[in-house]
Formats: sequence, C-alpha cells, structure tokens
Amino acid sequence: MLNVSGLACSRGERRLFADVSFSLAAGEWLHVQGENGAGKTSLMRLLVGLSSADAGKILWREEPAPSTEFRRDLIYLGHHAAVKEDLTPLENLHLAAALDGIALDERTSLAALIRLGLRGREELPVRVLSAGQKRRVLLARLLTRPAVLWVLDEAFNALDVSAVRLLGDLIAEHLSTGGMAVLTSHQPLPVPGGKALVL
Amino acid sequence: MQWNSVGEFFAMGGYAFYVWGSFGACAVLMVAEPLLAKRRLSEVRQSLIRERLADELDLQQRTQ
Amino acid sequence: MNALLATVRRDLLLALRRKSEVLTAVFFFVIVTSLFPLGIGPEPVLLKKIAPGILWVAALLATLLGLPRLFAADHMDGTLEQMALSPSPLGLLVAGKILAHWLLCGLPLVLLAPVLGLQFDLDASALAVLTVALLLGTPLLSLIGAIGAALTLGVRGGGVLLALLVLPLYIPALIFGAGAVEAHIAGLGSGGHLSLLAAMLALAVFFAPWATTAALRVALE
Amino acid sequence: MRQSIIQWFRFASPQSFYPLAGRLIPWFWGAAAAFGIAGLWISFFVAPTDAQQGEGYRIIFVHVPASWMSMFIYLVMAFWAGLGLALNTRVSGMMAQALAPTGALMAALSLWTGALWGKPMWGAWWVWDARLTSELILFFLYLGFMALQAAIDDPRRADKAGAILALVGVVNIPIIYFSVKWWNTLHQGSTINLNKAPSMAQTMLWGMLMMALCFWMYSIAVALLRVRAIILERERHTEWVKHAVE
Repeated sequence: MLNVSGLACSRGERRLFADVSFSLAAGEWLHVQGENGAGKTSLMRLLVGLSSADAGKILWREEPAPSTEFRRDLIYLGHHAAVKEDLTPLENLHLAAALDGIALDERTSLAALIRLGLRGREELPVRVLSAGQKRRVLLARLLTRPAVLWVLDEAFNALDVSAVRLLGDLIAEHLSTGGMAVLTSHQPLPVPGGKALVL
Repeated sequence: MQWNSVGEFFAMGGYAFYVWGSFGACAVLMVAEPLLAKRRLSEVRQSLIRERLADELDLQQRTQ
Repeated sequence: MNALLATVRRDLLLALRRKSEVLTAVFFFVIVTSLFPLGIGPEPVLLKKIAPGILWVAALLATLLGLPRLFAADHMDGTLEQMALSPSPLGLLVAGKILAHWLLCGLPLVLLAPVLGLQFDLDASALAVLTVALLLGTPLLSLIGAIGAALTLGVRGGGVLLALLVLPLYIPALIFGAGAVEAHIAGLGSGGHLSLLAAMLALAVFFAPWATTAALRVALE
Repeated sequence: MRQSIIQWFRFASPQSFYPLAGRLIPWFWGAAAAFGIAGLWISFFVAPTDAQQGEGYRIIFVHVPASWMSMFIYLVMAFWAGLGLALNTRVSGMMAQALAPTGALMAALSLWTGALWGKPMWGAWWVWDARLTSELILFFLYLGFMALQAAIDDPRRADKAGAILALVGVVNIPIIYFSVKWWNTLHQGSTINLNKAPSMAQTMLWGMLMMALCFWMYSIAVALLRVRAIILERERHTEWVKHAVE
C-alpha cells in the first residue's frame, strides 16, 4: 500500500540520503535505523509530507502522497509534545479530533486515557503532568484517531518500562488488524517482525 | 544650446544645488552599486580558489 | 467548515485559559489613545480633527501586538505540524485561527472604539461611522497580518521583522478607515470609503488564508 | 515546442545561467552607457529651459526614470518569484534576490531626487504628494523583502518566503497607490506635479525615454552581476563551481 522509491534529501549543502526505497503492505512495519544526524527524522518528515524531497516518489494506495486520503489514513507523532499545556488531556484529545473532522465520543477517549495509565489525570491541565505523562497523552491519540499508517519518530523516548511495553502492545495490535507502522529508534523495539532500513 | 558659458551651465539658473545634487547622487550610487556587486563576486571567487588550493595541498600531503 | 469552527473554539478556549495575553492588546489600545491628548494638549477642535487617525493607528498597532503569537505557540509545541497533516484542509484551519485572532484582538477594539472616541469629542454619528469602519477594517488587519506572522514564523528577530513587513500593507486600510470618519465629519459622506474597505476585506478573505497557508508550509519545511 | 521548453529549462539551471550572465553583462553595460550619453546630452543641451520651473525641472530626467524602474523592478522581481514558486527553478529565486537591492536603490534615488525637486518648487523637502508617498511605501516593501530574506538562513526557505511576500506585495501595490492617491485628493494635493512638466515638449519626452532606457540596461547589468555572485555563493559545494572559477 505504501510504496517509496528513490527518495533523496539534502539539508543545506549536505546530502543526507539518496535512493531510499521500500514498500509496506498491510500488517508490516519498518524500523528506520541510523546514527544521529543520519536523516531519520528528515525521512519521516518527508514521508508524511511536511517537507519535499529532492527526488523520488511516495505512493499511497497507488496514488501520489500527500493526498487528503493519505492524511486521513496517517497519524504522525514526532519529537514535539503536540499537546496544549493549558488544556486537560481529555480536551486535547477531543480538540485534536475536531480539527481532524473525526467524531470522538467520551467513552473512547476516556478508555484511551485509562489504557495509557492516566486515570485520575483526565481533568488536570497537561502543564502539571510529567514529561512521560505528556508523552502518554500524545500516544492516546493512537487509540482515538483511526488511522492505517502510523509514523512514529522516536516514540519510545522518555517512556518508562511499562509504557514501552504498552506501546509495543499497541503497535502489535495495530499491525494484527491490518495496520502499518514506520518507526525510528536506537534501541531494539518490542515489536516482533518488521523490515529494517538503515540510513 | 541655451548655455552661454561653462559657469552658466554649472549654475543651472540658480538651481545648481538641486540639479547637481540629484544627478550627482544618481551618479555616485550607480557607480558604487556595481562596484559593490563586483567585489561580492570577486570575494566568492577568491574564497573558491583558496578552497581549491587547499584541496590540492591536502591531496599532495596525503600522497607524500 | 466544521474544522474551521473547531479551530475557533480551540483558540478561544486556549485564550480563556490565558486571559492576560488578550487583555494586553486591549489595554495597549486604551493607553495609547489616551496618551495622545496628553502629548498634544486638550484643545477639543484639534483633538476632534485627529481622532480618527489616532484611533486607527492605535488599533493597527494593537493588532500588530498580538500577531507574533498567532502561530508561534502552535509552532513551538508541534500542534501546527499536526494541523498541516490533518485531513481537514490547512486553509480552513488557518482561516479559523485568523477568525479567532480577530474575535480576541479585533472585536474588542471595535467595541471599545466608541467609548474612546468620546475622549476626543466625536459626536454620535461619527462614532457610528468609526465603529463600522473598524468592524470592516480590523478583520482586514488580522488577515493581512496573518500572512506576515506565517512568513516570519521561527525567524530571527521575527517580531520587528513582522512589523516591517506588515505595516506598509496596512496603509490602505488605515487610509480608508480613518478617511471614512474624516469624510463623515467633513460632511462628504463615508459611503465610498466604507465600500472600498469592504471590497478590500472581500479580497483579503479570499487570498490571505491561501497565502498564509503557503507561507506556513514553507515555514514548517 | 517541447524542444524549446527544454531549451528554456537548460538556462534555468544555475550551471548554464552563470556563464550566460557573464557573456551578457558587457552588452548591457554598453547599452546603458550609450543610452546614458544620449540621455544626458538631451537633458542638458537639447531640452529647453522650462518657463515655469526654470532649470530646476531638469531633475525629472533622473527622477522619472528612477521611479519607473523602482516600480518595474518590483514587478519583475515578483514575476521571478512567482516563477520560482510555480516551477521550483532555483535561478528564479536568485534573480529575485539579486533584483531587490537595485529596486531599493531606484526607490531611494526617486525619493532623494523628489526631495531635491520639492525644496525649490514647493518650498519643502518633503510633501505628502501621492507619487512620493507611494514611492516611500514601495521603498519599505523592498526593505521588508530584503530583511526577510536576510533573516532566513536556509536559502530554499528564504526564496519561497520571499516569493510569497513579493506576490502579496504586487497585489497590494495598485491598492496602495490608489488609496494614497485618493487620500491625497481628499487632503488637497499639491498643484504643480513633478511628473508633468507643464509644457512637456517632445524633446523632454525623448530625454526621459533615453534616461529610462539607460537605467533599465543598468539595472539588468547590475542584477546579472549580483546573480553571478549569488550563484557561486549558493552552489559553492557543487562540482561545476569548482571548475567555473579560474
């Protein structure tokens, strides 16, 4: 479903990578590896359509991405917290859903927050939560926002042992229902299978 | 030709300051701008030539 | 359309949690307009003559004050990135943010202007024209300002640069806005000015969100 | 048809534009000098003394061409910027960047000569005349464009942001000009206008035309010179640049 061919990217004068090609089918995931500065994040941003490639093509369901359909199927979590500090976790989830034009009932959002271990913090402003808990609020979007392709950049950072296991389970569940994922990480990931791409 | 003498020409009927001020400013700036642009070009060129020389010297030292 | 309203609701909710930021611009407007009589002297005829210009310049600067924050916070915490990747068109979300900015920074000025106009001895009909002119003009200021805010997002010295980029583009709004009130006071009728202001607003509603979106995509790259 | 499009795109690459610009520059300098000599000859020795403004009116022979060029260069700049945005050609952005300082210079000259004309004619260095005011705003627009480009480190982003600003500016210029004119008539503008010498004789028109052509050729030459520097600065890490300089 996702076909990437001949992708090239340079930052300023420096060529980061060239001729990156891979494809993903339902239930598959890709582990993007590489040293610091190898261009993992640049590849992720290229992939989701935040920046444009020097060369190469990205096809989603045989159509060139980024299209509206691609964006509907995509969820991207990057380095940023991407949550509003002044709002509560619950408000954050609901406002994000509203911006995306997706219906979200309170049952689903509450269940997502509880699954991510935020019981009792649903109505506190995010500002008072710890860094790891903020990260969990963001991860809750994986449960409230239906998407086929998950692009997670360093999603396992700043998470404790139980959260790492939880995220691993979430990804495994997602893959088993026909989803796809592209992940970057330095450490081995608690998700079975997966293709590897070294930059 | 309406000028009877060089002095009259430069006096510009009493408007010398204004007329020569205008034409003079144009002349000065329109000479200065190309010179600045030219200097910018030669500076880049010089630094490129320096870099190439450095490359050559580097290569020489390595082959020795 | 729902996405637009959702953005408006979100930004209003956020502003409600941080009231001080909204109130700064309003206080600025009040203080600046009150400073002029103190600097110029209390002569009613003169004050009446310069009132439209002062109120408009103050409104312009007050709008400018809130502009750097329009996208900066969302840019910092990554929510702007999420908006750019949302299935909803970014143009609509941007339009929503601009509308919210106007509701927070522009509308209070419109509502306050008649009160401040009293300081300058403007009569009731002149105050009405002033309010209508600001009602048409302040959204225009928000729309044009949004382009500048997007262009200078995350750029060195962004705030000052924003003023340099946006203020020249504000001149037509200032001329027709203040001109409407002056023409009314002079007995010439303000219809022409106001309809030109409305025409510019229509043009800006159409183009500004589009240009802002393009600038934001460049800034996010 | 297809062949000619490819031909055009060949020149759109910095690598082929750099030597092309180098070959063209002397021709434009020559043309600028020829038109300049002809223009100056007409301005000082052929054009008669004006009955109303005396010799002071001769300022229009530089003021009007500078004003024309300052507006024209903004249009050309916006054209290149739009081309760069639409086709993603690298040279376009560099051209826009190279043109801006020359445009700003022309606007500055127009303001300076306008002030020098205004002092003897209106008795004041600065009068809020519609043309001068628009010129001042245009000058600000140039400064904004240059400041924005200077503030952004990544040249690709600088080009794109500058392009959007130039296009916004070009939409606004007619609106600004019109609004300033309207404002000026409402506030009783000046009666003598710098740009309409009362008895605009044929020879005066010729003088202005020659000087305008001189300024035009000059602008092209200096912009090409600057774009060559910009090309080398930006492409300094490519292979071809290493061989381009001797």
